Amino acid sequence: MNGNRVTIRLFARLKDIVGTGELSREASSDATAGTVWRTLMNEFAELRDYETSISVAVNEEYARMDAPVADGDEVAFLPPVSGG
Amino acid sequence: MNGNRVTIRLFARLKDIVGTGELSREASSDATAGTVWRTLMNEFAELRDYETSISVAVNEEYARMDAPVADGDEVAFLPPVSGG
Amino acid sequence: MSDNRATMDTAPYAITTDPLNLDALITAVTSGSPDATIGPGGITSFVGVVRNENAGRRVLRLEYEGYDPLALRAFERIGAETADRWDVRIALHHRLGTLQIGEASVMIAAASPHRADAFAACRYIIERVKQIVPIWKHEFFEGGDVWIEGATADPEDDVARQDAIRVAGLE
Amino acid sequence: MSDNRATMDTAPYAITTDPLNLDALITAVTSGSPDATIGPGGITSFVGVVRNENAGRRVLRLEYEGYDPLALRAFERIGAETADRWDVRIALHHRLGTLQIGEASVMIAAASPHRADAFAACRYIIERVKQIVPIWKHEFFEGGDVWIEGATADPEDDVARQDAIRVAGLE
Repeated sequence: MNGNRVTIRLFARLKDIVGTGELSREASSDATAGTVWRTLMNEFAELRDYETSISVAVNEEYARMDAPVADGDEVAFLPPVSGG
Repeated sequence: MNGNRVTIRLFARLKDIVGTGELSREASSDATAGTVWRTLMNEFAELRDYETSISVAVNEEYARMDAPVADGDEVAFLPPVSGG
Repeated sequence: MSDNRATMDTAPYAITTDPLNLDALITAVTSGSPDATIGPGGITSFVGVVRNENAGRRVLRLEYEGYDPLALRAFERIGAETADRWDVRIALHHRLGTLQIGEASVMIAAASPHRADAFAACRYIIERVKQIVPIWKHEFFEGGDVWIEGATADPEDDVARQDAIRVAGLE
Repeated sequence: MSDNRATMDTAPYAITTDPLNLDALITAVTSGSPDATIGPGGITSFVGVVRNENAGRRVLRLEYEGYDPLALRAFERIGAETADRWDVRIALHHRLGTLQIGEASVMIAAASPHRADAFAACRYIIERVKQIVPIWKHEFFEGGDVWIEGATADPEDDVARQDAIRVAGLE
């Protein structure tokens, strides 16, 4: 099969941990935002700090971790915010 | 005796009632702010509307109605305020 | 608000017939103070503008009159009350004379390391201005005119002061 | 605050690397709306500035990063929440990039016929910005740097929203 590919966006300390703010990964056809996140945590152990605090957006909309992701989607992982 | 004279300052509707914002009146040697006010009420009956709501300042400081007034003092009568 | 004649009076307290300028107040509460170990983190402001409606009347303009020297002392008193309670620097400017709809009659700014203090102080100040500052508005509306009379101007009235503290709330 | 390069973006919501301009926000909440039967009587504003101290650290500068499209949607969400509760027009601008001590990172303005609404809305908005907008500050202090992490960015978290309503208080 041709694997689906998703674009992953990372911010703040997540970006420092992974070394880039944007990367591309394959995702299975039944992948969810959570699947993508767990794959990334396996690759970058320091991300485990965010296991309970991470938020996710799919295609620039807030989403839940069980939201499905499709080929070409942008999946953004957001650490706790500190604007203002 | 040479009567003491005080300068009376009036504001807002008090000024309209009396027809001027500043006038001069004689005051007895034992006069208080209250004496001056009652003299004025006798002269301008409409001022009685303010009998319970009037505030007074002597020489640009808030004062009580029983504050003594001396020759040359400025006695200001202040209706309820509405700044802001 | 964007009147080109706006003055730049950066005094903390001012009473003027000139148009008010919010930048001047913000400068007043943020500039200088090199000895401050913790600088401001939040600045709140309040601008009171002449509204086109009051008590069902269509307002045309307001004419503000004040007893200037006593009003400035009332400003200083409000400033002292505020400093007793919150960690803020404040500025308070009031305009007198004829004001058209939408023009600013009063401006307040409060700067603090803590935003809660800045909000509470700003709210407290406008309540106190309306309670104790000897300034009066003469309202010209469609069909007539009236002197507006609000609060009895007794700065020692602790009930009024406690009410302002309550409205400032939260702290 | 008096940066000459200040832009004049009178949009209600903005995210920009340019210096912010409070006059632009005040214009945004007061201009136009000829159909308003009751114009504004009070305008509140909040300006957040980079403080020289945080948690005992001497701060040198902040670098703000944001997820712009989602942050703008969060602004719109906050605007809708505010309009549901108070009779206000609001503006909300946030700056990104490198900010020096004393520079403004966020500005909020709220105009209402009633000052209580303007104060409550302004306070609510800054609380919500800190709760749900995907913007992060990278703090550079004497001796190191750290990403500041505050609230989990869940706009559906009703506990957080109720907390902001409580802090806005008074209503």
